[in-house]
Parts: sequence; C-alpha cells; structure tokens
Amino acid sequence: MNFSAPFFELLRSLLPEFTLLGGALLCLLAGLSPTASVRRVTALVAVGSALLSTLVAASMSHLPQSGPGPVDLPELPTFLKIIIGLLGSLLLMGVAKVPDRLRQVLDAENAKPFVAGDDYRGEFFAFTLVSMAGAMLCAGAGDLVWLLLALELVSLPSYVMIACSRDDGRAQESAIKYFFLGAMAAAIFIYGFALMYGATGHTGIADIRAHVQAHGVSNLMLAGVALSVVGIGFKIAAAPLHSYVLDVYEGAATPVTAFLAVIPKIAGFAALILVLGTVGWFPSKDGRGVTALPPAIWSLLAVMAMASMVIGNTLGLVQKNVKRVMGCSSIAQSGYLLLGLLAGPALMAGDGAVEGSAWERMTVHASALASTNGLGALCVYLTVYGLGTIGLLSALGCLVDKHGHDATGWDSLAGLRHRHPLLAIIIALCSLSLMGLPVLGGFVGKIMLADATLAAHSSLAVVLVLFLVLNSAVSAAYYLRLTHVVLLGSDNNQLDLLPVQSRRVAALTAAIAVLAMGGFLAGPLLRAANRAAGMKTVEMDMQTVITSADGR
Amino acid sequence: MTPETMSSMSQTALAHYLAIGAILFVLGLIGFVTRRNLILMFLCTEMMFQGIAVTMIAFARYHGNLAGQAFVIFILTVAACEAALALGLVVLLFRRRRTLNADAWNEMKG
Amino acid sequence: MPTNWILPLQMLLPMAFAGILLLPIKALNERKIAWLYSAFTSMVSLGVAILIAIRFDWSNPGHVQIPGEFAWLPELGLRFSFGVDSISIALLILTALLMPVVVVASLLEVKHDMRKFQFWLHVLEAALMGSFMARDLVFFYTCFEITLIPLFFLIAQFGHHDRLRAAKVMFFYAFTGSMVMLAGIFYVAWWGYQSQGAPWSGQWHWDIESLWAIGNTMSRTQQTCILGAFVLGLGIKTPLFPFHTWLPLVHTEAPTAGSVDLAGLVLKLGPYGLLRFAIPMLPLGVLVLAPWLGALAVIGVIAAALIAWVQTDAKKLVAYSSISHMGFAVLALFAFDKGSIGATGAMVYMLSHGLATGGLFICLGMLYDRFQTRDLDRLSGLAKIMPLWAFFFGIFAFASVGLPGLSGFVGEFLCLIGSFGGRYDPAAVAGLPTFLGMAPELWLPKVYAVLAGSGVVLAAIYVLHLLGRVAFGPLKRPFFESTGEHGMDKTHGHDLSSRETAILVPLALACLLIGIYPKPLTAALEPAVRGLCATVNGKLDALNPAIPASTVSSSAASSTAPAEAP
Amino acid sequence: MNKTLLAALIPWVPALGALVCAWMGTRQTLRKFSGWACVASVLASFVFTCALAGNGGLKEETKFTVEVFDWISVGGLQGGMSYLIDPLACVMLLVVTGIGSLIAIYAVGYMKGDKHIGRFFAAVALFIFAMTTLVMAKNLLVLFLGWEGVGFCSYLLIGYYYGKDSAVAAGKKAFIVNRIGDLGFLIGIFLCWTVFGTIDIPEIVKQAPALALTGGILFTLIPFCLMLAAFGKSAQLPLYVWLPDAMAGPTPVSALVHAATMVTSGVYLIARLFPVFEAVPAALAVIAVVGCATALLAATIALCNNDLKGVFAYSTVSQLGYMFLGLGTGHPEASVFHLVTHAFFKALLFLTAGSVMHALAGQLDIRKMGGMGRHMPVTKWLMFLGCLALAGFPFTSGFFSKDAILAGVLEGGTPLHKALFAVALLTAFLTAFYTFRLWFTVFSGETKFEMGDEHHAEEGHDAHHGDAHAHEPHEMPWWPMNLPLVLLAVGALAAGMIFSGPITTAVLGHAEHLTEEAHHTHQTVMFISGAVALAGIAAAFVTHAWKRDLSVKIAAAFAPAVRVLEGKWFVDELYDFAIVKPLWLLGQILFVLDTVLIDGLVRAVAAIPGLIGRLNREGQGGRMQGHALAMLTGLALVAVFLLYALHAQAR
Repeated sequence: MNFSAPFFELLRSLLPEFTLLGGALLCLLAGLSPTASVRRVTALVAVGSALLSTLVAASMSHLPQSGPGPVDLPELPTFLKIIIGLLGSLLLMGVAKVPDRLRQVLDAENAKPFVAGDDYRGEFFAFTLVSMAGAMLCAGAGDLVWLLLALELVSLPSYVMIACSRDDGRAQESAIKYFFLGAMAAAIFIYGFALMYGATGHTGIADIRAHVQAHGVSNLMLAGVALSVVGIGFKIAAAPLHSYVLDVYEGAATPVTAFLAVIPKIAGFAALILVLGTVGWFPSKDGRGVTALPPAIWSLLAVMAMASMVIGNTLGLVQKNVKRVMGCSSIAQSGYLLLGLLAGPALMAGDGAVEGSAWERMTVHASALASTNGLGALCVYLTVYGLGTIGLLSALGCLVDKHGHDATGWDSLAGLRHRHPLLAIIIALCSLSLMGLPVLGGFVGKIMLADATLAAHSSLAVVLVLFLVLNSAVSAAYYLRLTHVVLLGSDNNQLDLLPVQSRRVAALTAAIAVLAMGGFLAGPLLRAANRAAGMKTVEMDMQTVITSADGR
Repeated sequence: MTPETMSSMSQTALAHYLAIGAILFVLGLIGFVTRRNLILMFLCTEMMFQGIAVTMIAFARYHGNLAGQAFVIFILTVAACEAALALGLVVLLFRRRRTLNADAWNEMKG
Repeated sequence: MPTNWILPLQMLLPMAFAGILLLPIKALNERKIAWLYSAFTSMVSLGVAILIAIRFDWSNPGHVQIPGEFAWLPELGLRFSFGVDSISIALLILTALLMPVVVVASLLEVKHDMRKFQFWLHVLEAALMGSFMARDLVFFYTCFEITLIPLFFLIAQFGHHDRLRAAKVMFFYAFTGSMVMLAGIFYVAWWGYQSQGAPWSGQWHWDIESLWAIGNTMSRTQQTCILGAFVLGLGIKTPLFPFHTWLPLVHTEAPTAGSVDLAGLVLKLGPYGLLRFAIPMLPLGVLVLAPWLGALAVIGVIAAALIAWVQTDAKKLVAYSSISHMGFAVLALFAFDKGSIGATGAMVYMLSHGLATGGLFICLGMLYDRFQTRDLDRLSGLAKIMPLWAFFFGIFAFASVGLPGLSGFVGEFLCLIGSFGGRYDPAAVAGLPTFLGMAPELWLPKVYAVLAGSGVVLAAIYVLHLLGRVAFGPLKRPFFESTGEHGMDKTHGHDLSSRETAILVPLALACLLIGIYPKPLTAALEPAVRGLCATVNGKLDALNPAIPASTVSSSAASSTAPAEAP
Repeated sequence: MNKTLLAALIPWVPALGALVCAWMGTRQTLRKFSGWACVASVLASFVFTCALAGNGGLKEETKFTVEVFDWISVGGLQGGMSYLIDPLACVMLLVVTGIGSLIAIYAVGYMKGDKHIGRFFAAVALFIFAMTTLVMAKNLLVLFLGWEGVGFCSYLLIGYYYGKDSAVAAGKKAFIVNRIGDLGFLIGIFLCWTVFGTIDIPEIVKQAPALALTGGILFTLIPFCLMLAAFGKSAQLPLYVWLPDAMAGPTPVSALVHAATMVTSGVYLIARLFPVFEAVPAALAVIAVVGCATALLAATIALCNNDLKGVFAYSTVSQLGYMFLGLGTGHPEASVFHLVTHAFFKALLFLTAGSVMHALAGQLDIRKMGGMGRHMPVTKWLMFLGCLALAGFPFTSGFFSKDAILAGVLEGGTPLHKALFAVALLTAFLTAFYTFRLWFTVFSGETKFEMGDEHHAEEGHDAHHGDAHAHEPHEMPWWPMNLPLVLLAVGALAAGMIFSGPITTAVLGHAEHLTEEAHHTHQTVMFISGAVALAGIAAAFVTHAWKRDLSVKIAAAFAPAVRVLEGKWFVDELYDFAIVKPLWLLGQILFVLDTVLIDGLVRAVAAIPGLIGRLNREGQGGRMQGHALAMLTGLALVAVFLLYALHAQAR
C-alpha cells in the first residue's frame, strides 16, 4: 500500500463512499426511533443519501485522479460510482417497502413469532447502502487488499438482505446457498490474488502492472489472474460459477433480486477490469492502441463469454418462474458484457484530463474513441442492462397474487394489461430492450459491443459477433413470451397491486430511461462511457502520440 | 528493494510451503462438497482461507516484504466476519428446520 | 431539422396517429369511431404519399431525391438518412394505397378491441414507410425489425384459432433471419472501418453509398458469405423456397388485414432489400450465388404451384401461390440479363403481386366474414348469389395468373424474358456439362426460364381450380342454424356492400391500369433498377461478351455450333 | 377517314362494345338489347375492314403499320401496341369480322330470353377484339396478347352455363391446354428475342433466311416452339382434347370460336411466320405428319360419334389437320384458302345443328332423332349444302380448297408426300361418309324424336320465347336466325370459286403461276378427290338412308373397333392417367414433403436451444452440494483449459 499521495487527498477521493456509510448510520438511527413517522422516513433518508453520493462522485470527478484507482483509467471509477449511485437509488426506491411488508405479513398471517425486536426497518436500508459503498470501493480500488475487502463488503450485506427479505423458507434457503457458495468463490479469487502477489511481490495494482510491464507475464501470474477472473465471475454470474443464480434469484424478494442482479455485477466488472489491467492493455509501442491480453487469459474470457451466453439463453427457454428466467437473463447478459472486456479499452488521445465539470466532459466530442472501445461498450451496456432489469423486476415486485405470494409464474402474470396497463407496458418495454429491439436502449448497447468486438481485430471476432447475434435471437423467445403473456394473455383477475408507490415510480423511471437511452440520451451516455474507458497514458510523451484531428 | 536480495528462502523451500497451502485449499474445497453438515461446510471454507494464508506467508517470506503478511491479517478479519455471519444464518436455519443437514434445503430446483 | 420535411413526415405521421390512439380518449373505445378515425388517418397518409410523388422529379427517376438525414449517434456513424428513387416511391405509394383499403376492410372482422387493431396497423405502416425510404442499413434494419412487432400482435390477438403459434413462428423465424443479416451488416461496416487508406477507413459508415463501395473491395469468399447472410435474412421475407414454410401457417391464422399487409407489403421487403442493398454491394458474391438462387427460385415456383393445387384451404392456396409468384421475381432479379429487363420485371411483378394477392385475400376475407369458413369443400358456385364478388374475385385471380391486359402479365412476361436472357458467371456454373452444343452459362438460364414458364401453366391450373370451385359450379354453402346473430345478414350470402365494393374498385382499377398501360411505371423503374444492377452487369459484360447481345448487328459468331445442313 | 384511324378502330370498337354490353347486361330493362349492341360493334369493325380491304388493303405493296401506344418496352425490348395491315391480315380480318357478325346476328335469336345475355355478348365482343388484335398484331407480344385473350374469352364462353359442373370443367380444360400451347409461344418469343434481337414480325420474317445459317440450335428450336403453340390453339394431335369438350358452350360459341376463328389462329401464326418455318425443313415435315395424323384420327372418331355437335367438333379437328398438312407441305396459300372456306361451311353446319338442338329442347343424341326434314325443311336443306361443302362435293368451296391442299401434297414428290396423299384421300372419304351419315340419320327416314330434358337455355327461358312452344320441333324464325345461315350457305358454295385467286395472291404476295406439269397434277387430283367424295356420300346413303339397318349390322360386325372409336381412342382417359393423376400425386407428395421435411427441419433447428436448456436444467438440482460440485467441475475445466492454453502457447 503506497501512501505517496497525502492521506487527506486519499480521504477526499473516498467522499462518495463516506456519504453512503453516513446514510447507512442515519438509517440505523432512524430505524430504531420509537415514533412510526420517523421510521417511515428511513426509506427517504436512504434514497437521499444514495443520490447525494452520486452528486458528490460527479462533482469530485474534475479533481486530478491522484488517489488510488487504476492509473491508466482515471475516469472509470467516477463513471462507475455515478451509475452505482443512480441505479442504487432506483433500487432503494424499489426496496422501500420490503421491510414494512414483513410486518404486514406477520400480522396478516400471524406466523409464529420470529424475531425479538419489534421492527428492524433501518438495518435493511443500512445493509443496502453499505453494499453500494462496497461496490463503489471496488470501482476505485488501487490495491489487491482493498479490492478483496471491497468485494467482501458488497457480498456480506447482500447475504443478510436476502435472509431477512421474506419470512418463508425459500428466502433463508437462497441466503444460505448464496452465502456458502459466495464464500467458496471468495476463497477462489483470494487464492488468485495470493498467487498474483506471489508472482510479482506487490499488492498494489499499479506496482503489479509496472512489474508485469517490465518482466512480462509469468505462469504463476497467469494462474493467479485466471483464478481471480473465475472467482470474480461468481459475482457477475458468468459461466463456470453460474449455477447458484437461478435458486438465489427465485428465493429472494423481487426488489432484492433486482439488487443482486445489478450492484454485485457492476462491482464484479469493476474488479475484473482492475485484475485484467494488471496483465494486459499496456499502451502499444506505436501509440495507436493497447496491447491485447495474454492469449491464455483472452481465450479463457472468450470461452466464459460464449458459455454464459449459451447456458443463460437456453436455460431461460425452459424456466417456469419469471424470476428464474431473469436469473438466466442475468447469466446471458453477463456473457454479452464479457465481450466488452474482450475488446479492451481504447487509447485516449493524449490530451489528459479536460478541465470543466463532469457534465462538460461528458459532452466532449470523442468520436474517435467510440468505435474501438470495448470498455466503453461495457459501461453503456451495463447501464442499459441495469435499467432494464431494475424496471422489469421492480414492476414484477409490485404484483402479488391472491394468496399473497409473488406473482411470478407465467400463467399468474397473464393478462396484466387488463388490470394494470401501465405496469404491463413497463414490463414489455424493459424486456424488449433487454432483447435488443432496435429502437430501445439495448440495441445501442449491442451495436457498440459488436463494433468493439469486431474492431479489436481478434481472430474469433466474427464467431463472437455471431454468438452475440444468434443468442439474442434465442433470448427473444423468453423476452417475447414475457411481453406476450403480459400484454395479450387472457385476464385471470388474480393479480392485485401492492400499495407500494415508490416501487412503481422506480419501475416507471427505469422504463422511461431505457426508452430515452434508445433516443436522445444515447449520445451523452455513449460519450461519457468512452471518456471513462479511454486509457490515458501518463508516461506517454506527447511526440509519440500522433493523433490527427479526427482520430488515427 | 528487489525480493532476491532480501530472500532467505530458496525456491525449493517456497515450493514446499506452497504445496501445503494448496493441499489445505483443495482439502477445504473437497470437504465443502462432500460434507452434509452446515457447520462443517463452513469450517471447510475456513480451511480454504487458512490454505491461502499459508501461501501468502510463504510468498511474503520469499519476497522478503511484509505486504503478504498484512494481506493475511485482512484475510483473517474477513474470515472472522464470515464466521459470525455464517453462524447467525445457521442458527436461523436450524430454528426453522431443526436440522443442520444441507440437503434439507432444496425446495427450489429445476 | 433535416432539409426537406416531407419524407420524415410520411413516416412520422402514421406514428403520430398511432400515438393518438394510445391516448385515453374515451370516444375511441367505440368500435365504429376508432374505425372511422383510422380510415381517415390512412387517407391522410395516402395524401402525403401522393404529395411526395408529385414533388418527385420523374424526369430522372434513377437519381435519389428528397435526401436528408436525422443524426442519432454520430459517434457510431448511426444516422437515419432517407431518400427516395423511383422504386422506393412505387413501394411507398403501394403501401399508402393498401393501408386505407385494409383499414376499411377490417370493419366486420374485428369485433372488439378495434382501437388496438388500428394502433398496430398504423405502427406497421410507419415501419414499412421507414424501411422503403431508408438510405442507410441500420435504419433499414431497424424498420425491418419493427415491422415484426405489429404483425406479431395483429396475428396473436386478432387471428383465428391457432393464432398464437403462428405469430410466434413468424416472429422467431424472421427475427433470427434478420439477426444474421445484422451480423452481415456489422461485418461489412467493420471491413470499411479497418481498411487502410480508403476515404472511409477509421470511421463506422452505415449509409448505402459507402457500404456499396466497401462491399466491392471485399474478397469473393467474404462477399459470398455476407450475401449468404443477407439472403437468409431477406430470403425468409421473400419467401425463398427453403425458408417459406412459415407463410402458409401464418396466412391461415392471420386476420384479413394481417394477411393483406403481410402478402402485399411485408413480402416486398425481401426482394426490395436484395435489390437495394445486397446486389450493388456484393457483386462477386452475387455472381457466385446467382445460379443457386435461380435453382431455389425455380424449385419454389414449381413445388409451391403444385402444392397450392392440392390445398383445401383457400387462404393456404393463395399463400402457396404467392410463394410461387415470388419465385419468379427472385429468378428474374438474379438473372442479370443485358438491359436488366428481368430486374425491372421483378419490381413490376412485385407491385402487381401486391395488388392482385392483396385483392384475393380481401375477397377471401369477405367470404370468411359471411360463411366463417375458407374450406373449398364446403363452398362452391357462389357466383349465383354474389355475382359482383365473383367478378372482382375473377379479376384478381386472372391478374395473379398473368392474363395479358392485367398487371400480372406485364411483370411475368418481363421476368421470364429477363430470366431467359440471363447471364451467369462461367466459373460459377463450370461444373455442368455442355448441352445442345451450348456452354452451361448459356443453357442454364434458358432451362430455368422454361421451368419457370411451366410454373405459368401450373398457375393457371390452381387458380382456375380455386375460381372454378368457389365461384362457379353448383351452389353450395355452409348452413347456419343460428343465423344473423352477430350482425350478419340472414341469407348469409348477400353480395358486396357499397363499402366492400369501394375497397375492391381501386385495386381492380390499379391491376387493369398497370396491365394496359404500364409504360409510365416501367419507364420510371428501369433507370433506377439498371443503376442498381450496374456493378454486376459490368462484371458480367467483362466475363462473357460473347453472349449474343440483343443488338441485331452482332454477327452472333458466338460459341454456338454451326447450324445443321439446310 | 385515313387508313391508320380505321385500322386502329377495328379491334377497339368491339372492345368498347364489350363494355357497353356488360353495362347493359346489368341494367334490367336494357338487357334485351345488349345482343344488338354487340352485333353493331362487330358489324362496324367488319365495315372498317371492308373499307381497308377496298382501298389497297389486299395488295402487298400498299401494306402499312399503325402504332397505337407504347405497351411494354423495357431495355431494348420494343413491345408497342402496333398493327400490321397486309393482305394476309386483311383476309383473316374479313373472315373474323364477317362470319363473326353473321354468327352474332344468329346468336341474338338463339340466346333470346336468357338471363345472363349481357355477359354472353360482352364475352363475344371481347373475343372479336382479341381475335382482331391477334390477326393484326405487328409484334409477337401483341400477337400473344390476342392469343391469350381469345383463350380467356373461350374460357368465359365455354363456362357460360357455369351452373353445370361439366361446363366449368370444360372451360378449365380448354384454358389449361391452351396455356400449355401458350408456354410454347412464350418460349418461341424469348428465342426470337435472343436470336433476332427483336420481336417485330416483319423484321423477323426479313432476317429469317440470313440467320438460318448462323442461328444454330436456338434458331432451329423457334419453329418447334411456335408449332407447339399452334397445336395447342388449333387443337392438333397432342393438345386437341379440349375442343370436343368445348361443345359444352352455347352453339353460336362453338360456331364462332371453335370452328371459324379461334382454332384457325394456329394456322395464321405459321402462315405469318412461314419463312422461319421454311428455313427448318424438319419442322415442316413434323407439321405435315402431325396434321395428317390428326385428320385421320379425328375422322375415325367422328365416324362413330353419336353427339350432333361432337361429330362436327371432331370434323373441325380433322379439317384443321388438313390445313396443317397444307402448311407442312409448303403451301400456306392452300391451307389459308381451306381455312376461309372451312370457316363458312363449318359455321353453317354448327348453326344448323344448333337450330336442331334448339328445336328439340337440348337433345343432342342423333340416335334419338330421325326424319326431322318434315318439321324443319329450311334447316334441312341448309345443312345439306353445308354437308356437301364439308364432304368436298365437286365444285363446292370445300372441294376446291381441299383439292388445292391435296395437289400441294402430291407436288412434294417424296415418298413421305405420297404416303401423306394416300392417308389424306382416305380421310377425305371418311369425311364424306360421316358427314352424310349424320345428315341421313337426322333428316331422312321416318320421323322420330325425343325432346331434350331441360331447355338448352337457363330456367329463365320460359314462355315468352315467342311462338307457342308445343312439345314438338318447329322451324326457326327467318329473322334473325335462318337469314344469316343462307348467306353462309352461299359462301359455303361460292367461296371456292370466288376467293381462290385473291387468297393465293394475298398469302404468297404474288399471283400463283402454275408450271405446266403442276397444272396437270391439279387436274388429276381434282378428279380423284371428286370421285372419293362421291363414293363417301354414296356409301353413307346406302348404309344410312336406303337400308337403315345395314349400319347397325356393320357396327355389330366390327363391335370391338366401334367400341374403341366411340370411346374416342380413350385419349382423355390416357391423359388423365398419364398426366393429371401423377401431377396431383406429385402435388400431394410435395405437400407432405414440405410440411414434414422442410418444416420439420426448421422446427428441429428451432428446438435445439430448448434441448440444451433441458440438459442444463438437469444440472439445477437445487441442492447446495450440487451447485458446489458444478462450480468445482467448472474450476477444474478452467484449470485444464489453462494448462492446454499455456502448453499451446509454449509450443
């Protein structure tokens, strides 16, 4: 751990995380207060703190990135923190009623008395905020230990959230499964970190990167990175360690499932970028682009991507429960996202950080970078995927069938249009966007992914694009089935609406955002993502980087 | 300071330690898969963490800097947190199903 | 704002009208009002189409006019650029003409949820307009995709008993095909991006001109694979022979409006896409695949005609007949004869097929409104009680069979004469033996034309079988115990109402007009089509100049054997 | 009026007439007058033709072309709607419009009281339009327009009584068999377009001799394709089956379409493009042989046919055979001459047969008729004149034209030509025999008759038909039925002498100069054919008039042969068995193949993801150990993959 930068500089860079932790503490306090009205405020406090942290992260981005974080991707942590904050606030709105509902469930079903304290509303939001803080730490991690702690910080609260989200056996079952398998996966990637440390002697990511750049990639280093990639693959539900996803997503309460599908995935990809950054993506000699990953790691990632796509999509066809389908969709979508990693970042024109607030920097015209930028595509698709999943699952979360269970079977969802047209349209829009229908956000993401994969000159590029294309065709089966069941099914008037206003607002904003992503919002998002993923090479001296006005 | 100058450990000695670490890790892994009892399964994950700790210490000693040992301290703290959480969950589950057998929990499948 | 507003207006107007249908206006819930509203709005779109036609400078129809573009994602080179030449104008007008006809025809069939039905119709119209005016591939692909959604919902909600399966089959089949086409588009755009030193290198270009230029720089094998992807994507829509099995299933289940739109317009996307994008972009690929596509087309013509003959369901018969007809269009499209008569014929034939088959489907729809059945065994001799209906049915039947004086003949004759004079790349057909003293690239197109010609005879057989069975012969109609319960006339066989005649008259007139005086249409289409086929024709001219050119003066000292002793 | 306007009006006036008739047909009051509207339009075009023929239409040097509008001209293909008025066209026009108007007048009387009279006369007028376009066409495309147009109108007219299944089936059969011929025509056009580079008839005729040498295989195929078209339209051997069934239509249609005009368009086509045929001698030989074989076959069938109109239908096929024989032996002028005379007497025969049928309320079986002479004297003698001309009784028109053909055949001189001459003579004898067999059975002997079951007209035809309809045959009214027949009878007799000169000059383009030796053969042939005709008539008289039972005894003697002939050589059954059934079977097989194989293949491909999904689902056992094991195996696979990758990289 090098403390070259002054300690306070480091602390200032962690401001967004601190705001989240502060918010968590506030929620704890508010949760325990005797008066019910104050307890009801906890949800607002949580959402407020999430939004505040996003603003803080956005405003902080103009500071020269001296703090910890990948030296070569100065903008990435900021971008990731902002989307974590935004998506987190949507999730928090979605999660708002989960704890309250527990009380109602208790009263309604007079289940056996479960827990000593009469109410634990505050803790739930605290866990969510802490987990988000963990995700933000992952984005900004500069050191292996830091990364380890951040990843654990994301997972541990989520285990508890699942356990206490619903009071039936299924929630506990999925919690225990997620916990144990998560622990095993953690062991795997920590062992990977150990081997990485062993091979280079440093735990700082920048030092490892310098060491590898100097001495090349040893076999031990390869083994370490491979193990870490597979271990972190558990977090993003990628192929080899994907089998837990279906049961966990089905067991947890729907808004919690939305949380699991989004935040750990963003944290996981941030971690993957850092880990892969240590062995590859060095600025190439002629200054035109970045070197590729070592072939072994590259092909491992490619196999993981293809396997997740195929397994995710084919499993999705045969599922009966919509939440399990969303699990499969999460596996498949991480397959598409891995394509972004395969393509790698683009070398940013060497003009260094552009002054001005984050917003101006977003709109700066960086067309040259757009086309070859895998990580840019990854960021865009992460956002669009997150919005789509949150929109869909929050809308599903609002529905309960007659006897109080989640309405997630195909037939129980039929004919939603007749009773709640708005929710039906939201579900249809989000699923069509995840499928990649041309007008919506998903299509923009998929175009960028395909462009980046092709532009990355890899031998397998055409095969990967074909996999992407054919798999999204297969995915159309269950996405369209969802749309059709919801819109055209015959009304079975079992569904009624949970009185959860905020969840519906969350779903609506997500759906509108997805629609906007296809339209006018696509441009700014795309530019921001590309700036974030443009690898700025500090030590590159200016002469070698010959960049004409419109790119190479 | 480059590792070679400080190291007082030869390659072969390092290999032995690594082997022990790896064996511990794999045993933990196999134990996790074969054991039915929840608590024993958790203990196996702990054994995996210990395996990693041994490897880290060996590397620290080999590289001669203390980063590895600091890493181990953090691994232990993380393991401790997980232990607390694991036992909490196990108590929760035991109260519900009165059994520690992991196979009792397979309601969701297919 | 793009320079000229009329073209985007043509696409945005139907979308706006569809949007209005979504607004919570109570009045529109009532069936009649929604229907009237929709009839009026489709007339407005027809008006706009005519406005475009007037503004279009018909003196040089080949040149792309009223260009414009609407930047969506400049970083990725994604722009909605649009422009029309004579082919696009013709198809736009066909769409604009068929829409009001289809809307007016849907009164009796749609019993409830008329509002949603008209909504999807307008979305479909907007998507079709978009795809016919698109000048860049992603815009074309987007509209090509979006046509699937309204069709899916039209069939799934308003179709007949097995409608859900039909809708799903159609959607997934076309969606997978178009996805493969998307992969092809990506590859070509990427090839442009990564090529060095060309004006377009380093940038993602999706507009047609640059993609044409990029496509031509690719190697023969690359072009063949990409053309394979395009043929799969667009072939499903054409429907080319092996990819046609979804059409009969969908037509039997689709509502009349769905069938007419599907047969009249959506099937045109296939050949239009092939001519506009695939042929100019991948000349070498076309040279390699042309004989194979010709073979598939011919098999399609004959097999579909024979299958149509043995059908008992009228709509299935007409569906197979449209497969057989489109076989002609594809054969002629890939014949590349001198002066590209075949390709012009293919375009004219597409238009006339749209009108004739559209008319046939509307007539069968009216039949279904009255007798709730399309089974040929339960209906016959309806001309006695419905003479006017039989008259129109006869016109459309003979138009589709290609009787001279009606639109079918003009297209069919040009297609066949084009295919007969077709030219193939000697290398592509080297494997075949010489026959009758002629090299394979000489006799193969002629054999194809003769076989397709036999399709003309088979067409007469199945159309007369349909006409003779339904319209003529002793009167037989299904008996209804409860008569007149849902607003149906008690006699169950009343002749055409004024509304229904008002629908069929414009279509019949159009068929007659194209049949008798097709000059303006052919004169308009020819330069545009010749421009599109120029690259391939250029290559073919270079390859085998020896083929007796149509000019009499050539001494025909070609490779043909000396004539027998007089 | 100048010539071009006249020429342009000839086809378009009947087209207008068709529209007017159709419109009048829909109006209840005007329905009765639609017949006269049709007659008016056909007469008008006849007058225009006469005017054209009058001022120079019939001379080769004064022929002219008319360009009406540009129909289909794309990329070098000039397919304008243009007409060529030359002597051959004028002759044909005269026949078509002249006989057409006479038959139309007859039809007004015949079809009086019918409910759908408007539709009938609209179709007749449209037919005249199509036939005139065909005859005047300047390029092959317009000729094809006329060609298919007449096919379509014959479909409409045959299927006029669409209530009856037999009529609909006959119409369908006619159109489809014609379509097979039209396919040959289309391929002929494409071949001309490829070889000559144009589809303009004068251009083709001009270049035919030059290109014959260099045209190669493509050129030799042209006559064979056009020949197929001619056989289809003029009901020659392979494709003649539709003509006998076409008798299901009303009799005026049989007379106009299936005797006088449409069926002769095949002959006209070959006469018009004769240089192309001349350049390929094999083609001419085939035409001659096919013509002669058809003539003989049809004559034998007519011998034992007991259907009044059936006999005349087969006799038409036989006479067309003669015309093709004339063409085949290189004498287009003889066959066109026979075409003209045949138009006259065959129209007469059909219409008189129609009168008999009309009188006997639809009865067609000649065995149920006898001695009709007493009831219908005028029809009897009119039919007698027709029979004389058909049999080739000396100095009737049939005699001259048939003799011209026979002489042409004999001039050939080759052994093939001698054989053809012999067969032709035998056919002439048979023709004479069956013609008078019919005449004697119907009109001579003691009168017996059985009224037909339903009235030949639709139900609507009831009392208001004019004279009180007693239940026994009555003579047809002079106007409008018998008078045109008289004109036709005059034509049947006199046409031979009057027209032989002008027609030969019209067709050959120069007066026919007979060499001295050719003149001699003409004399002998005239003598032989006269004798044969008389012998035929006498034989018919003996067996059918004098000793009526003799015909029954002869029939009993050759029972098996008679059964075959009555079965019309079972050609229909053969076609049905050899072509229609296999095609239907192929259709069924293809349908099954299509749904099972191709659709099955597609469904299989679509099912693959589902299959893989089910496989994966097995892995989702739900037990924690199961997931752990899956993760372990995943890890193991990754390790193996890494080792392999490193190994591959190291190598």
